[in-house]
Order: sequence, then C-alpha cells, then structure tokens
Amino acid sequence: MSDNTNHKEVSYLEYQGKYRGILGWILSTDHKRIGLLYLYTMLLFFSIAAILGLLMKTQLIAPGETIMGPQTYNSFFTLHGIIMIFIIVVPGLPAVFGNFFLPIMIGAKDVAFPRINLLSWWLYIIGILIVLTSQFTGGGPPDTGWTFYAPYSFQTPTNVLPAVFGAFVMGFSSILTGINFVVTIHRMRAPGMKWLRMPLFPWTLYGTAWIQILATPVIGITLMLIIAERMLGIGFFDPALGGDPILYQHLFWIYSHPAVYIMILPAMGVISEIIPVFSRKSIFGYRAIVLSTMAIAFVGYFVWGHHMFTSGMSGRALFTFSFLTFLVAIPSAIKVFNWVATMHKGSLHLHTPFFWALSFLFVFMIGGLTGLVLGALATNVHLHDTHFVVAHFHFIVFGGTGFAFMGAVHYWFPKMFGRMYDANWANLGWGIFFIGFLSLYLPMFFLGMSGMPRRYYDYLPEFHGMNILSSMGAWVMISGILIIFANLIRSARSGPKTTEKNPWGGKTLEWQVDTPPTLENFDEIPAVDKTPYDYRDYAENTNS
Amino acid sequence: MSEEKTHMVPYSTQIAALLALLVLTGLSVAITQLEFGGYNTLAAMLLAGAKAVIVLAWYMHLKYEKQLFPVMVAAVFVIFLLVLFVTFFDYSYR
Amino acid sequence: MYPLGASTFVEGVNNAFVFILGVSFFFLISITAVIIYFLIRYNKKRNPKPTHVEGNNWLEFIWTAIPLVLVMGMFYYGYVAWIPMKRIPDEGFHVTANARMWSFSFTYDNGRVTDKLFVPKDTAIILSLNARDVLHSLYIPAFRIKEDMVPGLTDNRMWFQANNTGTFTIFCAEYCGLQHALMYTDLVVMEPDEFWEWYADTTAVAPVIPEDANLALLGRQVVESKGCIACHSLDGTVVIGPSFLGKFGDPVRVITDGVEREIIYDEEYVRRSIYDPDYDITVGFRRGQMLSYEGEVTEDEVMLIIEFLKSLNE
Amino acid sequence: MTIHRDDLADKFGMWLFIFTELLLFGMLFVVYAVYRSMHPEAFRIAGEELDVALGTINTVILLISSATVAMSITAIQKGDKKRCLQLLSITLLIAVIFMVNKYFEWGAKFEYGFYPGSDALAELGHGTILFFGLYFFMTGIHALHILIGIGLFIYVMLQVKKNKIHQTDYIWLENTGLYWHLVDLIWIFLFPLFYLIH
Repeated sequence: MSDNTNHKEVSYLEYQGKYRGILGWILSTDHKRIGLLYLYTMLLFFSIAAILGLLMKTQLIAPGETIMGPQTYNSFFTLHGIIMIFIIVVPGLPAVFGNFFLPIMIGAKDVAFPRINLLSWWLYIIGILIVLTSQFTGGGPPDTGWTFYAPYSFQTPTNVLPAVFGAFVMGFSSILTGINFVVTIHRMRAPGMKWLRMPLFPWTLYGTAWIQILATPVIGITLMLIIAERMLGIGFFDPALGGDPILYQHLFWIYSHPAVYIMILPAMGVISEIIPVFSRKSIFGYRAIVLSTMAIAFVGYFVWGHHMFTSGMSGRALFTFSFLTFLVAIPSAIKVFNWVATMHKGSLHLHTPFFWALSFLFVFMIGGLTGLVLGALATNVHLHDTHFVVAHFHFIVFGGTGFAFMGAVHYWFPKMFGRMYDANWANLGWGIFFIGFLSLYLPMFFLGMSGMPRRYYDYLPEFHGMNILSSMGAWVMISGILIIFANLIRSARSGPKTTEKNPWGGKTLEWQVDTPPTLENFDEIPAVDKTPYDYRDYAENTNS
Repeated sequence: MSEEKTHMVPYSTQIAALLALLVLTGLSVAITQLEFGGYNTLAAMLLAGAKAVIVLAWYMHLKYEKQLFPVMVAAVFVIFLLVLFVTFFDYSYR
Repeated sequence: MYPLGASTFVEGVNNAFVFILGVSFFFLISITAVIIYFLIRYNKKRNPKPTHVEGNNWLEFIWTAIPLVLVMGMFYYGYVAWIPMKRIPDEGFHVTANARMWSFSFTYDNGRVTDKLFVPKDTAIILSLNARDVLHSLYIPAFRIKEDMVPGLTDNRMWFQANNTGTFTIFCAEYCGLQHALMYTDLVVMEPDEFWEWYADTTAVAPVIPEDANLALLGRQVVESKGCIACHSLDGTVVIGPSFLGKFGDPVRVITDGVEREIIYDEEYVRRSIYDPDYDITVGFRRGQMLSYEGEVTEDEVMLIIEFLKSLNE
Repeated sequence: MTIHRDDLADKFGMWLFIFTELLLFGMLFVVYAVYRSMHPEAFRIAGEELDVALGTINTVILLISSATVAMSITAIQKGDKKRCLQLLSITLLIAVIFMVNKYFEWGAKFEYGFYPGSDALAELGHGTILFFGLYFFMTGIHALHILIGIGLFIYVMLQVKKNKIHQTDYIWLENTGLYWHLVDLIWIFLFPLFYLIH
C-alpha cells in the first residue's frame, strides 16, 4: 500500500489508498468497505425482490387474474425466492455485519484473507449478474421456484440454466466467506480472548461459517447435476431414464435446511448483542447460548427430511426426521428463555435497536412455534406445501433474520457511518413495518390451515377474505420499509455527525474503537481479560 | 516468521508409504477379481479407506499437524457418513 | 376457516393440532406477557441500577428439560395420528389417480375414467398415485391427507375412508408449472348404494353420441376436460403450445426428424399430434413439452376434437 | 496495510477448502450409493465394461505422483531446489499422462456409443444409463480437478524457479500438494467403485 505513515488517524471512509473514487471501494480489501459493498448491493436487490413480493400479493387480492397472468406470477415468485434466499438472507448478516464487525469484535485488524474476501464479493456480483441474464435471454424468466425441483426444472422451456449457474457461483462466494471467518476466528483473536470470552455474534458467525463450508458444496454439486441434466440429458433425476426425483429433493434439502441456520444463527447472534447492551446487564447463560448455537449448527445438518414429509419417502425416514426436528427446537427455546431472562433485573434503555430485538423475539417465537406444528407428522401432512409453510418461513427468515438485520443496522449505524439517524422516524418506521408484517403473514397461517396450497396465482373464492387482509398488510409493510430506508439513506448522507465511540454503552470491542473506525481498527490490539458483557462497573457507577 | 516449527518427513518414509499404497492397490485389484459376493464391496472399501488414511496421515501431514486438524478431518468424515446413513433411512425402507 | 373433517383421520390430526397449538399459545402469550412486564418493571427510570447475574445452571436445566418433554409429547401426538395414514389396509376399493399438467383423472378397476373422484362412504379407498410428467401432489384438505405423485415411483399409494357424504376439493399441492393454481377437482362421496349404482352404469365409458348432437360443442367439452387449453389457447395467444384458433386446413410449418417441412393442418395431423406429439414439432416450439395422450383420448374423442377445431375457423 | 504472514492460517484455509471438496464429491458418492442400491445387477454388469488395466495404471501413476509431490516438499525444506523441481516435473508429467489415458478411455466409450443420451445406452436400461451417467460425471469432475492441478503445478514450478518459493516460504507448494493429495484421495475411492467391485 502506498502511504503507510498517517493512516492511523483517518477513518476507513476517508482513507485514500491506491485507488480513488468508486475504485477505492470495489477494489478495496478493507473488511469494512467490503461489508458496506455487500450492504449496498443487498439494499438494491432487497428493494427489487420486495417489489416483486408486493406485486404478487396485489395479484392475490382477488381470485382470478387481477394484475398478472400465471407465467408472470410463476417467474415472479421464482425470482423473489432466488433473490431473497441466495442474494439477501444467506449472505445477509455474515457478509455485511460479519465482515464489518467480526474482526473488530475479536480485536483483529482485518480478516485472515482480505483479498479472498474481496474475491468473494466479486463472485457474489458475478453470480447476481448471471442470475439476472436469465431474466432477459433464452426462453424467458425461469418459473421453477427457487427450489428447482426435478423433473420440472429440466422440462420447463424457460431459462433455468443461468439462474442455476448464478446460484452456483454465489455458493462459491459463500464458501470463501465461511473459510475466511473460521480461520480469522481461530487465528486472530486478541490476546486474552479465550474462546469463552468471545462475544456471541462472532460465535454465531463461527457456527454459521462451518455450515457454509460443510453444506454449500452440496448445493453446488446439486446445481451442477441440474445443469448436466439439462445440457447433457444425463438422467440422474429423470424418471424416464431411471433417475429418482426424490433424490434431488434429498440433495437439495441437505444444503437448504442447514442454509436456514446460516440465515438464522447470525440473527440470534445480533439479538444476543443487542439485548444485554440495552439491558445494561450481562447476558444470561452465556455458555448455554454458545452451546445451543453449536448444537443447532450440528443437529440442523440432519433434519433436512422434514421438507419432504409428503414426497413419497419411506415411513421410517419420516419418523426419524420428525424426531430429529423436534430435537433441534430445544436449543432455540433455550436461547429465547435466556434472552428474556437477561432483561430480568436489568435497566432497560428503550432505543430503536432494542425495539427491533423485542419484536424479533415475538415474531421468532411465532415462527418457531408454528415450526413445531410443521415438525409433527400428522399436522405436517395437512399443512405441507400450503400457505401455512409460506407464513412460517417468512416469520423465521424475514421475521427472524430480517428483524435482526434491521436491528443490526440501527445498532451499528453510528459506528459504521459516523452519523446518527433520526430516532423518531426510525421508531415510526419500525411500528408501521411491524403492524404490516403481522397483517401480511398472520392471515397466511389461516389460509394454510384452511387448505390453500402455495405457489397459487389464483384461488377459490372461499380463501378470499384472508387474502384481502394479507395483501393490504403487504402495502402497510412496504410503507414501513420506505420510511426506514429513507431515514437511513438520508442519515447516512447527511445525518448529524458523531465521533462518540460508544453511544449505546456497549461493552464489546467495536465500541472501544474510533467512530467511524480507522483503517486498521486498533492503534494497539487490546488485551481482553473478562467476559464480553460485564456490566458490573455500570451498576457500581450508577447512583440509585 | 511462521512461529510453528515445521516437520520434515524423510524421503524414506514417503517411499515406504508409496510402497504400502501400491501393495494395497494390488491387493484390492486381486481381491475383487475373485468372487466374494457382497464382501467384495466391503473389502474394496476397507482397502480404499486404508489407502486414504495413509495419504492423509503421511502425505497430507496430518500425523505431524496440530491436534485440531485430524479432529476436523475426522469430523468431516463422520458428518459425511451420517448424511449417507440418514439418507438410507429412506432408501432402505421404501 | 379450518375445514370440517370428513375422514377417519381427522380426529387424530385435530388432537395433534389442539395439543401443539395449545402449548404454543401458552408459551407465546406467557413469554410475551413476561417481556411486557419486564419492560415496565425494569425500565431504566424505575430500575436505574441493574443487578449483575451471569446465569443459573438450574434454570438452564429446567428450561431445557420442560421443552424437551413437551416436544416429545408433540412428536408423539403427531406420530400416532400419522400411523393410520401410512398403514394401508389390504382390502379396499381401489382407484388409480393419474396426474399430468394440469389435470387429474381417476381410473376405476372396471375401466371407468372420470375427472372427478367418486367414492363410497365408509369404505377404505386405496389410491395408486401416478404422475405422467412432473411432480404433483394430491391434497384433500377436508380429509387432512396429502401425498406427492412422483413420476417413475411405482407402488406409491395413499388411502382414506370418508365418513361423510358431500363434495370436497382436491388440490394439486406440489408446484407443477403454469396452471398449477388451476389444477384442482372435486371429490364426491356418495352413500354406498348410490355409489354402486353409479359405478355399475358403464354407459358413461363409451357415450353414445346422438345423431343431432352438436359435435363441436362436445369436442369443446373434451378439450376442456382433458386440460388441453392449459397449453393451447382458443384466442390466438401463445401459451406453451400453438393456439387452436383458425388453423385447421391451413398449411403449417413443422420440423419432422430435424427437417423442416410444410404440411397441411388436417385430420391426420391432429390425430398424430395427440398420439405422437414429438413427431411433428411446429416451428417455434420445443420438443418434449407434450406427452402422448395415447390411451387417454379415444379415437371418438379425437373425432370430436377435430370437429371442434373446424368450428374455430368459422 | 502491513501484509501479515501466517502460514498456519493459509494451511488452515486450504484444509477448509479441502473439506468443501470432500463433501462435494461426498454427495456424488451418496448418489452413487443410492442408485447402486436400486440397480445392483445393472451396476455390476456395467462395471465390467470398464477397463480395469487402464484404471489400475492410472491409480498407480496417481499414487506415484502423490509421493513425488510429498517428496518435493521435503526437498524444498532441505533447500534442494533442483531436486524439488525434478520431482515436480515428474508430477506434472504424470498428471498429463493421466489425462491422456482418460482421453483414450473416454474415447473408447464414445466409440461404443456409451455416452449420456446415446441410443446404445438407452437400450440397456435404467441402471446402465445411471452407471455411465455417474461414471462420466464423476470422473469428469475429477479430471477437471486434474486440469486445475496441472495449472497449479506450472505456477508453482515457475515460482520455485524464481525463488519466490524457497526454504523458508513454501506455503504455496504445501497447499498445492494438499490439493493434489485430495485429487488422489478422491480417485482412491472412485477406482474401486467404478472399476473393481462387481
């Protein structure tokens, strides 16, 4: 790097390296800049996919064709799924906040392989571009759903190949991020930061990174098989050639179920950061949360079959998968109890990030508890592939990960940008979003209970009432998102500047460094000598 | 600058490992030419497993690495075998 | 909201629902209440000085053990209600359910074929599930049953026993392409006497066409009941295959064995397109999109379809 | 920014990458196991179509190449650059020979009309189609790894020549070696599964 002399004083935002302007960003190996690159990319694509979702909900406001036909609807939910899953929630928290804060929180100057980290973002972008080409070339936008189930995925004339290949490339990006994080956590923790002194967000990233490493190759090879199937007619999943379509589902879910934990574990980590800070109290049962994180990562690897309860699997397999599924519920329950117990006898400071964390608890409980309904065999048979499932996973993936993501943005915003957002607008956005979210997804539980299957662009009149409510909820939720985004974007550009190191009173290392952080984060790597959420000094210094 | 001391494997050990691998290869070819029915597969897989252990331990230096590495490799194999096992809960009972 | 049940499985499934949802609501409400209480009680104004607590192993143990017991209970309820669904009786009334994009058809052992499923009440009905092209899933909400129809998977069966007469909806629950949402039909449960009378009435197998019948209209019914218009529009728009509108008697460019040629859209061409769709591929369309209707559309029905196609030219 | 050198971290990263490769092939082994259990007889017969002699030759040379890579690391540790380059050249040569053998082997299959989607295969039934589908796909992906390995070896040899890789800094060589052993490891399992057991 060109000038090594005085960068210690400048923040990473102002630092001028070899390149200037936009090149200084897209060629930067600084973990913080890469984190922001991911954030901006996701902001863009989240908006696109959210609009697709809004249009779909609008189509469903009445039976019959209201604003689009079946082909459009089918390609919309496919693209919505691909973007939301592969571009937003799978990389989501690790790529944005993991990149930005993991090194700072464990007292490192960067990740272990900064250049591979940049490569990972580039692969991500290339993957996105490949996916996008599927929309404008060949036989038209793919209409398989994000699951690419065989044999439909190689019979449809639509342009499935680029979508699959794009997802494959993004898988590489995910693997590289995972490798980077595992090595960073093993090799670069600050002196004195033993494993059990590491904050919980890095812990969950550690569990996540292992799943990224061990599960992503499975989807990689599965997508390769789909490509081989479509290009060479090789016959692995084609019943006409002896292939077994159910085997495709096995392979797909061997990745995609652990992928749900890739999505939700870091979200749990964010919540585990926010709750103690705003309760001014050590997290309750630190070890239990660490243990349950690793337990989820491990057991979550072996429950994929609960996505296939009605697919024609053997009864023995159904029994096994249902049993394992219930086991994986326990660690999540433990976490919820620990979070609530952390608030007990705390001193609760009500700020926007804390609102997001509390609403996370509520929607995550609904998501988790409805997961139990789906885990039980008899009830699953009725609810499988209905709107109940759609509601359940939106509660987990959007409610869980999405709320945690929003919480993370509002929590770390001042540190990242050196500016503060308008708290009143932020709270208003949160309130509208929360109401919209509930009225969008809660009716879907009822629709599913009454038997409306998913991926329907049209439905029988008996489902009309709940669909109206749900579609209106979508409009409310979008309004909330607009307020939140407008507030954040405006504040990032021209909000009041702040250099306060620790606006929330946090204890982890990212609150000890400059705001915004300097290029190398630390002038001197601090030595760590206690657990990450020790608020005893706060209690001592407070006069009651 | 690397703070861990490196281990040098003598040529003789590597040649010995190669000879062992070649013998095992010959053995597995020989065994599978005989008709043992189902044991055929088992024997071939066990011999392949033995070869894999030799490659992992000597050529890939697991024998000389920090404890963490062998544990991780073993864990990966265990996860793979568990996935295989759980998959056959479906296929064995269909 | 929740459909009233009409099969023998309903009671067990409902019990599982009640147990799991009951426990879930209890936890959801009580934990939410606790959070709200904490928000008020330990607000920084009321409780400025937090108390340092690291954790409590006893509590951790308790809130591991209690959920464990509860979820095992849920597992049990789900399991016992599901066993009867998997335990297919040896004796029963057998029907073969066929799915293709985007229609169901049901073949009875006496050769009768219907697009709705007719069954007698209080009799074990055993369905063999077949799919011609892609995955489908036969879902009867009122009976709480669902099973995927997997192409190539032989011996895939499901069973049920209706304990109420009436008409219920059968949905396709596994995404199967364009008209997935329109792939539904009726299940008609009759009193046994009534059913057996219907079943014995084999005249429906080979309908006698009256002299003065409007053949084109009958042809339209065939086209609709076989699901043709899911792919072939009547108004000239291209969906998946060529539209039916205004083609009959005109020349049409097709690819046969990789060679492009021009043929006349005549009766022979229509018949071949139904029974051997990949023989002539209309230029601009893909091979392998349509499966043969050999054995599903009779010669008489082909004749009716031709009459219908002719009528579209007028 | 100061570039911080940590050889153990590099090796750690390489191992994690190897894990992803192991699971990638692992899933293909799952597919293989499932279809073999569904069509044991057809797999047995189809396996006899493969040339055991050619497979054995490829196994033996690949094992030798693994040994030469391992020895090249010992050579560089001793500072014996010439010996190291010799050993790497042998490895590179073997990798090329492996590909040539593969070319002839695949070529022979194509000549018989045994390739995915061929009419000859279609007549032989589902099990045979699946066997040859897996054979081509798995050995194909493996061959792709060999090709990548050839590229890596050329790069590493150039670096050794330029003294960029030397007695105290040879992590590139070590990681390339690890990669090559992985390729060997996969073949150790592919060989009996396709060529031997019946």
